[in-house]
Amino acid sequence: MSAELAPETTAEAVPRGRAVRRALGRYLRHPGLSLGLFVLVLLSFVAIAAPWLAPHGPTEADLMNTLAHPSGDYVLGTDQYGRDILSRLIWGARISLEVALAVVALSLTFGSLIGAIAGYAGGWLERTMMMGNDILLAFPGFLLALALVAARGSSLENVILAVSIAYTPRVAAVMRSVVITIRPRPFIEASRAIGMSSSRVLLRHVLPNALPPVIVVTTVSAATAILAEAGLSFLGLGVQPPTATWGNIISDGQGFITSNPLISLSAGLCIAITVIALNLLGDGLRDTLDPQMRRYTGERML
Amino acid sequence: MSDGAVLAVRDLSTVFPSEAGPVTTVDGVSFSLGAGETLAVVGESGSGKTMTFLSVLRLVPPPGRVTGGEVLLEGADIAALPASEMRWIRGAGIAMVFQDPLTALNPVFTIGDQMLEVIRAHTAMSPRQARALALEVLERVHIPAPAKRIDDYPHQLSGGMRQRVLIAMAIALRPKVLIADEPTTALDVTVQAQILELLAELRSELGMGMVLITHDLGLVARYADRVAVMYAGRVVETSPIAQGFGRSRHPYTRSLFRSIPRLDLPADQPLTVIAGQPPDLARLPAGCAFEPRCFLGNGREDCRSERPALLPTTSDRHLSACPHWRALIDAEAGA
Amino acid sequence: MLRYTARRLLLMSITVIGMVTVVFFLLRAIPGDPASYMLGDYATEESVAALKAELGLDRPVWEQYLGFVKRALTGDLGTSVVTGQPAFDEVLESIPWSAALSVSGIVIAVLAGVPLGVMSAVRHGTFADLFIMFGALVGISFPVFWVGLVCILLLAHEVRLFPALGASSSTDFFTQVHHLMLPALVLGFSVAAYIARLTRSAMLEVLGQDFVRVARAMGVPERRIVYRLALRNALIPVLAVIGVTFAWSLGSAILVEAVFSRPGLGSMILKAVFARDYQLVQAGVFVLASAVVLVNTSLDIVYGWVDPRVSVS
Amino acid sequence: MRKTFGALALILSAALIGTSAGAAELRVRIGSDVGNLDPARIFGIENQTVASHVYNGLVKYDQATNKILPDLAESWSVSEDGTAYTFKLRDGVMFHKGYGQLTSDDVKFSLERVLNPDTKSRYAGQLAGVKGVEAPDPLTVRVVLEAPNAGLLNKLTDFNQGWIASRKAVTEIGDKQYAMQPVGTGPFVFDKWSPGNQVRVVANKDYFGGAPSLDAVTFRIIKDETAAAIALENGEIDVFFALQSPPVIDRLKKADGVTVMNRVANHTINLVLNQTVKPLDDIRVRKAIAYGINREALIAGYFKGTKAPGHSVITSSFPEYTEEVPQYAHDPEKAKALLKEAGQEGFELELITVGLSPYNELVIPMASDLEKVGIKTKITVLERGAYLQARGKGDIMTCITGIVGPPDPDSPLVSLYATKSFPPGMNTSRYDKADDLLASASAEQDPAKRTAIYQQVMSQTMEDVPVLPLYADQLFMAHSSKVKGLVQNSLFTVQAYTVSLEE
Repeated sequence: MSAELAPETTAEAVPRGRAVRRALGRYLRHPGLSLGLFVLVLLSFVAIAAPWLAPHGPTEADLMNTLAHPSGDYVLGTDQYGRDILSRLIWGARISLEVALAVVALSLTFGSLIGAIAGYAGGWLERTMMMGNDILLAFPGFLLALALVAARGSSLENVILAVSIAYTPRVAAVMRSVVITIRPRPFIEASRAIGMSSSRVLLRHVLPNALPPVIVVTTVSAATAILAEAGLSFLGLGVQPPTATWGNIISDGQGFITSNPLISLSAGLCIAITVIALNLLGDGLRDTLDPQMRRYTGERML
Repeated sequence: MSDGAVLAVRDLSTVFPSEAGPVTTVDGVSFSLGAGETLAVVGESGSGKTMTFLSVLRLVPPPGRVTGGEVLLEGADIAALPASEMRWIRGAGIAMVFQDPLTALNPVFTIGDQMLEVIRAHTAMSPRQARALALEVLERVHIPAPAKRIDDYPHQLSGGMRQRVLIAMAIALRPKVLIADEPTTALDVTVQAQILELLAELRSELGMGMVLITHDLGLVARYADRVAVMYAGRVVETSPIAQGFGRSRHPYTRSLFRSIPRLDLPADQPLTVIAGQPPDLARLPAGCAFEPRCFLGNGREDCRSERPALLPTTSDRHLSACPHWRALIDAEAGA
Repeated sequence: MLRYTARRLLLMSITVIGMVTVVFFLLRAIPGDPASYMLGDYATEESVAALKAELGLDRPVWEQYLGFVKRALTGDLGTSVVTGQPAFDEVLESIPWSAALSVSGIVIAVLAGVPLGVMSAVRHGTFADLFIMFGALVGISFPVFWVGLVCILLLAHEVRLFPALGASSSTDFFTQVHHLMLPALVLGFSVAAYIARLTRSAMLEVLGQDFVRVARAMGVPERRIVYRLALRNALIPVLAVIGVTFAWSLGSAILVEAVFSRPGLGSMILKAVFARDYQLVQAGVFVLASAVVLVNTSLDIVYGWVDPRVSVS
Repeated sequence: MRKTFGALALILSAALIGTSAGAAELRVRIGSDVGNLDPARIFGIENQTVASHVYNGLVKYDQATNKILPDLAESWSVSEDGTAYTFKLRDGVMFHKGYGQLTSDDVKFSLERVLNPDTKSRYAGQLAGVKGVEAPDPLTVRVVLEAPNAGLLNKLTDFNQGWIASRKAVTEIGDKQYAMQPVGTGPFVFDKWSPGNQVRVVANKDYFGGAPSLDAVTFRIIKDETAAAIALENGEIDVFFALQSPPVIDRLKKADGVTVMNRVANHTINLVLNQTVKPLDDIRVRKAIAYGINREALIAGYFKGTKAPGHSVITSSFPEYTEEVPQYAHDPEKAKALLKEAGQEGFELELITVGLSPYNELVIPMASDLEKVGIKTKITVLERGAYLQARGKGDIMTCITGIVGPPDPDSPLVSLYATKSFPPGMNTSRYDKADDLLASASAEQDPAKRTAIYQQVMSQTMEDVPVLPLYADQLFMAHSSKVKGLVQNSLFTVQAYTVSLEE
């Protein structure tokens, strides 16, 4: 007999269906958001269908055709082992999206939990947790990931873990700041007053309310994760060769940047397009999900 | 509409495009204001009170747009002025005091700095002269020890003090018209009275026309000479306070009155809440906007089909947009 | 203000200690044994054990930690296990390179990012806004090392405008600056993009606030409103993140240094990571962490000066 | 803001202090930073290159012919039983930086320092048979051996353990600190190391062989080869050392004013097959692997012809070189047949390599080839430390290695095939059938007979294939046209003593 008491956060009495339709419409009408979403869906398709889409195997070496320029057989040419660049890019999408997804899942779970607990608990617990969080936040994230990969060895799992650890504090900080703004709201007080347990209040009210801004932050984390993975691979600390990742492809191509620039250029573009799509999605979600950002923006000036 | 009006507005309209089509937030509003007169503008939130005066100042936030009407300041139409000249009217011709003194001052500048910014935007005064003027007006709004206060940051002042600073800023250039947009809603009750007294005092000292936008009907009777009631972007009734504010000639005004607690009535008399929702401006009915909630006209065919005009009732100075206003008087007489 | 500054400084030392602690324990978690790495293929188990004892690697981790903190407080960051030189000396050699790159990168970023962000906010919704924001999106989305590679390809290889190397053996100031320019621009570009986005949204938020409406209603010219009244408010969040971008730029600097073969703390740490030179990694991270905290603390103090609300509350 | 710029200027100027522009300064690209220039502990071609300018050995290799020539020793004699070598030192050789004249005591000190277990020198094994070093008078050194070792002079050449340091310098500077403050007798004096950036040595005007024509040599640390190539073309560096990337080699060959040099190195890069791990104990499986890997395509396709075929682990730069050994030309059918015969179709081969280029890259086409003959492959790339530990344990299936060193046949043969090279050490294949031959080669004083024994080792090991040479490394270097007199050696170092600069 508890949850039903909590009123809606907004007093709007618009019928639910209509509100959902309107919101959906708003998302889809947002050009950046829909473009970002479209690109990401496309990329996910490419990643999933890599075995069928890629004309060659990602590590299939053809020593008779090394550093080939684009041709019918090798659309984007080959690298120094005669591996098809296009196929490697297609397979690389898998790793990049895998890293992004896994990092998002991990940092979202742990970051939200840490932030929510800290924000909800308050007092010395919050202060201690947030001091630790701030320390990690102030630390250059990429350097932290680098140190962690160095500590745990270079593998896909470790890259994901390192990047997640490095970027969890960001989610935690956002989550906490959201929670402390919700904390004093009447429906929380009310739920407490009627004896709901803390964890229940947290789960039932705080999390759903905090989610929109946290989702926005996680799209940014996903973008950062892809960039971090590429950076680590570039330095030789990421996912180990011969696995096809976009970072590895850039790194492979670095030595051939003047003779076969297409290797590095195409992989860099793939990263950029994915990251742009994620950022567009993040910006779009921020515009549509977070009403705080949809403010009166002032007369056009000058 | 009298020729002696310091500010006269005719048929002012402002439209906002929206997903559901254009929304007319200010819909053919007309009123006039004499020098030294206080006009109270009342209505529920969203009724277009503030938007009307932002339209007068041409500060409607985009994508909103003033679509028509005249704004005569001392007889000159400022609605037609180019944007570059409009700036000179703001602050010097018509000044505005906003609702929340807590957010109306820039937190990272001293109040003196902000006042000087306004003064020097309109005059060629040296910083020293401008500062002297700022001190003078601060004195005028009864800020104690203004020489000390002028270098304070807003957060060092109380809410009431901040509102005085904003008023000082507004009157510094001796505007012809002062628009006070709910100047006391954000303040303590005790401070409210002081601020309103100050405004009244300044109005008579400086001979300004004053607009008091409020939803506090109690204030209207005490401080205003005339009242204009707005509903759904339209003025539905204007009347002199002397004509008896209680004797409203519009059902909406009546309902508004009954919905506020009053100390002069027995405590056990029930308060009436106005039935229904405030109107959706994007989907206004063809007829009277208040019809769906009206105790008088709900369901009446003429109310539904015809949009009523603002017309004189018992006197030339008391206008109502309800064709059935007589029914209200009958009911009174009957009671 | 004095109390505020003192509190900031106290917090700063706590943060430095915290960072160093985290990094110290992370590094101890590295599998693989530095002693046998150093001794190479012919080492015997005894000699490995002896070296471990010498390096203190045989003692419990917490004891190693206490020893490290104690020495660090006296300015001794240990001895590089590879070169036998004090780690601090090598760090000291790297600091000027890193500082020059990061500072010039941030300066470029602020000088480009803030005006572009303001322009974008002021022209909100126009083509100029769209153009700047697209540029900024590109800036934050392209991997910094890739941008560096492309710049080398285009500006050092195709058009020989800049040297391909981020450092020169020349002692000539202008030659060094010439070598610094491309890395600094590459580093600055990504940070500038971030700052421009932030400035824009901060500016848009400020321009939507009541006091801007008040200033408009009082007839203050738009130019004054934007560039004096609103800009200072908008710069507060920007200032707050410059500290973050500084930390961030130190991370990116590792990549930029790698692309441009430029010395610096980043490449030193990277080298030490590969060589498992614990002492050197520790020293480098200690100095980087201190730099981040120092910059953040100074910014906090400046913050207190720009935003009068902060130092009081 | 002004403060910021002030600080920036300060920082920039601080970065510039340290070097002064010399008149004739050679700028040499090296691929990574130096870290230890102590002869007893030195490792890596960058360190060795820098150190070779600072130090001398008792004897030296001729840069071009690899013949052993006098260096610090004017002459030497061998006792009849071959167990004592007596060296007569050159008189009046001065150590750098005022550390006095070179005496036999410095030689004794340097060699004993390598032998002393406390030094933990990785080269102690190189001097393994040395019983003692005697200094009967300041200019005479006697090296006494436990047993005759015809290869001793190779161990005392100007490389690694052969470099002579000053007792006074090492003692005064400190055993550990000496690593980056080397004091030798060579043609150049160590000047300054700017970590991550460059190392500078300046001319030793009093060099016993005559002052070098250069005033200074600056070794610039430039990791990326493309960037280094552009720098060479732009005149930012004069010598491009350790050139490896085929496209960069190709590009520099076409560039104006750039000369590309190449020479076969003293080492091959090898796939080591551990005979103690099943099914590699079966010679047919090892042979199948040898036939299965397309080494010709590796050289032609991946290396674009920049490497030479590896017939055995002894390359053509050795006097002992021969091609009269069992050969394994690419033959996938034969490989399949051998596997079938051994009943090992479809077993999984783990290819283990250190995470360094080109080792971690080579495995990729190799794996691809082996898959084609029906061997499943798994590539494991290990960090250096972990890799060495794994090799030290001795139970890893394979590894990829090259024995970089002087043109001393013992260097690759003993390291790769002698049982005493494990544990710890390089004999990861755990081969145990070459010990007797290697011992008799050591004892043999007649060079021709020795060569014959070594060639017998080569034939036998190529028949047993515990180690499959993938290719003979070839060293490339490029320099601008103003560099004159540069001679390329086969040691994988570069020596600037003979170089002069012409505008």
